[in-house]
Amino acid sequence: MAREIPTALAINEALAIAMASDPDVILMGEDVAGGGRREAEGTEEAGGIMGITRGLMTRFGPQRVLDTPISEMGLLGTAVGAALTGMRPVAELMFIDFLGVCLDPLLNQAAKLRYMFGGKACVPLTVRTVTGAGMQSAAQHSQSLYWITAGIPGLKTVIPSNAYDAKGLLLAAIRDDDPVIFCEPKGILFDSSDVPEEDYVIPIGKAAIAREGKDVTLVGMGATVKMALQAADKLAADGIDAEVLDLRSLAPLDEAAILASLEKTGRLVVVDEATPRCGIASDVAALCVDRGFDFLDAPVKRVTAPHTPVPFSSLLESAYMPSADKIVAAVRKLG
Amino acid sequence: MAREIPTALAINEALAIAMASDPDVILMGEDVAGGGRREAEGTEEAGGIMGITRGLMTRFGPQRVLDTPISEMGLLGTAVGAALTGMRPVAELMFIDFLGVCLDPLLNQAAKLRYMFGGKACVPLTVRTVTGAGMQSAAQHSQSLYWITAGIPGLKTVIPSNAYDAKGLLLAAIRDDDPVIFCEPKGILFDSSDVPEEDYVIPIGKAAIAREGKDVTLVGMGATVKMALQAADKLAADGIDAEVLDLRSLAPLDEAAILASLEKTGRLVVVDEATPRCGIASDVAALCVDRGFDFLDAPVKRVTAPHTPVPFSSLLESAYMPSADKIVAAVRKLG
Amino acid sequence: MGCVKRLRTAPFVGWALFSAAGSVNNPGMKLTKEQLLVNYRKMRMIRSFEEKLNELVNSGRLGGFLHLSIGQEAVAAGVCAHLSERDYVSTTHRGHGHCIAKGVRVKGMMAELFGRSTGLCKGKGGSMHIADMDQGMLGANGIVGAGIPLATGAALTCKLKKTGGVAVAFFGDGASNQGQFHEALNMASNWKLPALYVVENNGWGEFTPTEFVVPVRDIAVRADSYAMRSAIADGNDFFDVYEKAGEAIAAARAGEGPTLLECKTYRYMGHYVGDPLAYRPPGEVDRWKNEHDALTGFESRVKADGVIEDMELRRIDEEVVEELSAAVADAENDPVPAVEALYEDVYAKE
Amino acid sequence: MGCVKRLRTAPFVGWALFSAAGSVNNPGMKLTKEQLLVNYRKMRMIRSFEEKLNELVNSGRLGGFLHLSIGQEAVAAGVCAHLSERDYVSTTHRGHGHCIAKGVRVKGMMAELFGRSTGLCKGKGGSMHIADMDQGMLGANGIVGAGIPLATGAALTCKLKKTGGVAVAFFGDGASNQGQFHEALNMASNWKLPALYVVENNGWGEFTPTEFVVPVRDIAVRADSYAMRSAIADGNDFFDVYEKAGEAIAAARAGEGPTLLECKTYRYMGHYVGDPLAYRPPGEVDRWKNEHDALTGFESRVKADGVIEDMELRRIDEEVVEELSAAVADAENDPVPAVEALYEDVYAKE
Ligand SMILES: Cc1ncc(C[n+]2csc(CCOP(=O)(O)OP(=O)(O)O)c2C)c(N)n1
Ligand SMILES: Cc1ncc(C[n+]2csc(CCOP(=O)(O)OP(=O)(O)O)c2C)c(N)n1
Ligand SMILES: [Mg+2]
Ligand SMILES: [Mg+2]
Repeated sequence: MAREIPTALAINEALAIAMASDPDVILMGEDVAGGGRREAEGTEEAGGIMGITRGLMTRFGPQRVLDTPISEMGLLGTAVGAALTGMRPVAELMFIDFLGVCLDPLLNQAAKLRYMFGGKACVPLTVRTVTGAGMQSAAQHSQSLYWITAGIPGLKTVIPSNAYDAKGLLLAAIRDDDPVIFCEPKGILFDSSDVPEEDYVIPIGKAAIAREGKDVTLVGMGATVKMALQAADKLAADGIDAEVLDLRSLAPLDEAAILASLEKTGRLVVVDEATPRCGIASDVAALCVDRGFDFLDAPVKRVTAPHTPVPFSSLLESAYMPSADKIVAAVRKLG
Repeated sequence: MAREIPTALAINEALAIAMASDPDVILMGEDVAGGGRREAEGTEEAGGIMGITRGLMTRFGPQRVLDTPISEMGLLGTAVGAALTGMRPVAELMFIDFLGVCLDPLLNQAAKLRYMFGGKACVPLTVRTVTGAGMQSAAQHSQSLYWITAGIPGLKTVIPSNAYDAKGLLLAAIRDDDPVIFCEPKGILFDSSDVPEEDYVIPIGKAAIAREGKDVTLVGMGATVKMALQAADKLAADGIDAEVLDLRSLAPLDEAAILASLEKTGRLVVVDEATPRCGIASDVAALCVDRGFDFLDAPVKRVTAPHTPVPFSSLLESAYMPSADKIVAAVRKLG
Repeated sequence: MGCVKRLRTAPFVGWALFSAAGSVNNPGMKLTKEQLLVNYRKMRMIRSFEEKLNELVNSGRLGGFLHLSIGQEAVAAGVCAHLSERDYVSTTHRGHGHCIAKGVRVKGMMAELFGRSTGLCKGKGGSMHIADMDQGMLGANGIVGAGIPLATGAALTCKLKKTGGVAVAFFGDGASNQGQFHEALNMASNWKLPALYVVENNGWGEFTPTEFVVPVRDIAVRADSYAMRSAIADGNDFFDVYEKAGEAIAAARAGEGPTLLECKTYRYMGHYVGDPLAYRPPGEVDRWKNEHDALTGFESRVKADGVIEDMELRRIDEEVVEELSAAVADAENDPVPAVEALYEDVYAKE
Repeated sequence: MGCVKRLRTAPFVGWALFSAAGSVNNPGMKLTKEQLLVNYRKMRMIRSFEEKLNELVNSGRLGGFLHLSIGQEAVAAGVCAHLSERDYVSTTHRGHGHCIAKGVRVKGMMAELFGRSTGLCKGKGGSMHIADMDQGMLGANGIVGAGIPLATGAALTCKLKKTGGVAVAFFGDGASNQGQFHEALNMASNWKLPALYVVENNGWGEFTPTEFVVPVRDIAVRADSYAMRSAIADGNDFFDVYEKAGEAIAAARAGEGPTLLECKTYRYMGHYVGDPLAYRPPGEVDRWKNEHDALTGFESRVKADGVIEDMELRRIDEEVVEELSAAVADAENDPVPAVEALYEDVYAKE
């Protein structure tokens, strides 16, 4: 049975289902249990900075919901070691910006152990992490650094655009035998959509058509899918029928879906919250001009953040982020 | 007066010139002085794992050539703090693979301080780091992770393709008021070319035409420029006149030079030692299909490493790396 | 095999360690009346500044994530009382107090928090990145632990340039679990840098009690790993902090290397403004407020010593409130940044 | 303010700390003759294996970067003597010895070093990534310090799954300056994980003497930062390592949490094969070789005790040489990987 719940709750539900169905699934992270003097009366577990893991420690116990010190490198490295030896840890990296202090366990350990060991290692690790701007959290708490993890061979990276996908993608990530980075975009965390109560997975590596159209393809991911859909509505008013493709998975990238849509529309705009250099948007554009060359009727435009840090001022932050209007303007430029 | 010297020596020379001409320039890193029991007779400073900094401690003293513990995060963070307060540190990150343990001082500090402080901070830091495969050093010592630093707004990233450029780019990097990552590709470290003894700089942000041609543009960087030149020779035998563009600077990217060459040739292949996702090669291709769309006569091909870690076996490692033959094959595919 | 006993923080009683007050010397001996008033003013300013912020956010007039240091004022004031413009300070997400104590003007801070182009960072930094290079304030920092190597680098500059300056890193108990803490302290001790590492042990890291994640009672013991001097101060007692920081800073200036100074204190407010605080046992904060408040303690000490009269303090209180009201009014009327500012200040030359 | 004295390593004499030998108990009491022979064999195998590698690289028959642990054999053997298959080990760039001591077969190791498809990692890992999950060997590691949290995670698995197993991280003095060391040890102690952290203090990190970059004499003191047990062993004395590691591992299995065990030892060879070694004072290595060699010491002890005769040891030496020759011959004849192998093993399902 489906109810409308926010993405944050859908994530909580996915975690609960995964833990209930597999005793090897454990949660680790800063404040995931949420501290609190558990013995003391009248206190509640906080369940992480976004409250997403609230209730899980109470339900599954402190052995399976581990509050760690503020030690991201140690926490992720420990999670990799646990994954390598038979656990299925779900580690929380509070904000993806903190990759700066803990890239090695992902870059040089989780991503490479299977390969370096000739296929004889398995690292079923999931890393949940909040991404994106929009809350006036400034330059060190607002980045969309998933391009770093997507670029690393051996890792997978997924990003839901709504509550339904969040639940299914997270369950798929936890049950995947490879290390998966699960992004939780700020822009959709508190949006609601219909989510079944049951256990279901959304396959990693497959994009979804969020809106069918024939004139132009808008490729989005995470919070930009919503913007692309809004843009499509605006364009429809002008008689332009836009298809919206939701990548869902940044690595592996569903190249076939991108090319199929491009073949249909001949025009493509890719919309990404991240900065422009070395990102998913460039990869999509590069794919188009390589294997999609014959389908192209117009330049491929990228609507991304500018090549700057994220500013604090809400006015500047709005100017920084992609938007439906910017997408519409980009489509108009295609001529 | 120019002599033929290897890249490693050209780098040493640039460091010596920078230190002699500016007392604020200091070197920091693991083994940069090279340990050695300096008092004891009969011992010599090692000058880093590649011997590149040999002699500098003896000449400039241990106050300016600082051996650090194996603490990359502490070392780079300290270098950022020193740069912020008036020094001009040149820090050595032994291999770029170690970014995993020290990304934060670059990602969230060096890159962002000027911006976050409203323009009132200056971080004239240079980070020298060895990149690339080809020495059977396997998955954790052979990566070309410059796409990570190139993707971060606020950082600059340069990569020389020969000894002459290495000296001029490093002097420019050290004197630049922004943080610059200076890559030292294994593939060219011990190649020699003509290098003047004098002090000279090569401007950051400008590409160079390494070979003029009119039929196809081969874009290379670092060690792949050599491969592109070899490929151009092979193609010339078939009557294909290839232009080779040496990016020199990965961030800022010389978009004008890429577009100008594409306009001339109508065809472009970009060659990068790095893995394919979210890299410089995608950025170049994306630029072509955006602002260069009208110039394009063929798909843009990317010759990169595969989406895998670097294997140990020399046979597999050769298959992993780009080569002149792979470039030739890619050009042939353009039709 | 030497089995070290695992000591855990006794809840709520960090400061009780100092209740004998034996470590507090007569303030009159060291500080002039003027200095006492300056420091009272700083502490009052920190508290009032942050109370104002709390009010502004809760009434929807101010956005962003704000972390208040109310309750911890004595640490900022006691340490910074020994610093001048040639000295450097780096701080954390909870850095307003350190800025104010280091001499940063509240007008520029307030404008920054309001995201105005007149802000210290032109509205681009906000609370977690307030900085003032002119005052040697190397910035708040949103990355826990990241300020520690920054101050270490500043100390290296002081040493190499022989400026006589010192660099102070303020950070929390939680930050002492970061690799950056370990790496930087080792280097600083090894190079005998003129640095001071001030760990404010306020009993919590976000929503997690320190004792849940740190198996030692005193963070100060970690100095031994680097053969570094250490000391523990009652972080809610200005005089104790003042004295111990003074010794450490004097040693640093004398070339004797860095010190790790642990200040036991307590965070009155939530982790951030808006924190529902459901994880905190009721009553915990009241004991600190009622029994060991930094401002109340200071006031009764100086009054008891007969140095200062109540009226003098109340006058300061009023001045502070006025200054803050003016700062808020100015900030609200100041211009917002032009959109082009978004693209500026990324690189030195654009 | 407690000023900690800065102790520095007295050069060359790490082991002299133990010269009284008071800490070494009678091996006969604890180890059977068979066990003694097994451990002698391991140490001899480590040394001969690496001497063979040295020869192979120097004669151009073998490529890659190799880091030899010759001189440090007693640490690997003394610790691993307490481990079985349910236990885990992580190691470093200098990991051949730990692999051999943990029970990894040299045939598969040699094939790996030759980059053959029959190698333990199908030729894709090489010396810096040799692993054998079947033996609980979680891999050599090219990132200094990275094996420490991996072992910590393995210890967490042992604890949560109640396997009775322990996890051991071997690493160098240099690695103890990495943030990963600090973060992982804090977590392990806090959670009382069944782990053992073995720091092999061999006096050097690459070309830099440990005392240039570490301001404390004993790395073991760093355990106090985490309220962790610690011990110091003479790393060139198998029996001392055996005893202290045994105590620590027993404590770990009993749920008493982890230990930091520092083994004072020395690296005979260069940092890597090919290292010109110009930075090392002549004579330093000879003192260790002549006065405190792990194998010589073991041999004289067991002979003096009358447990084992010379002939028995020499027979082992010969068997080891033969096994190694066969391993090299096999490896040289084994097939190289197919080019397609390049693309395999990146993800679970391809
Ligand atoms: C590297 C990093 N990890 C996590 C966070 C999220 N975070 C912000 S403040 C905080 C708690 C810090 O605790 P402590 O150091 O004790 O300082 P306090 O907040 O108590 O002043 C955390 C976990 C962060 N900003 N940076
Ligand atoms: C993170 C990281 N930094 C630097 C290096 C380069 N490196 C390899 S071994 C080594 C020295 C390690 O010293 P130690 O930990 O004492 O081990 P030892 O070599 O003495 O066995 C260094 C600096 C590395 N591999 N990884
Ligand atoms: Mg705290
Ligand atoms: Mg060592």
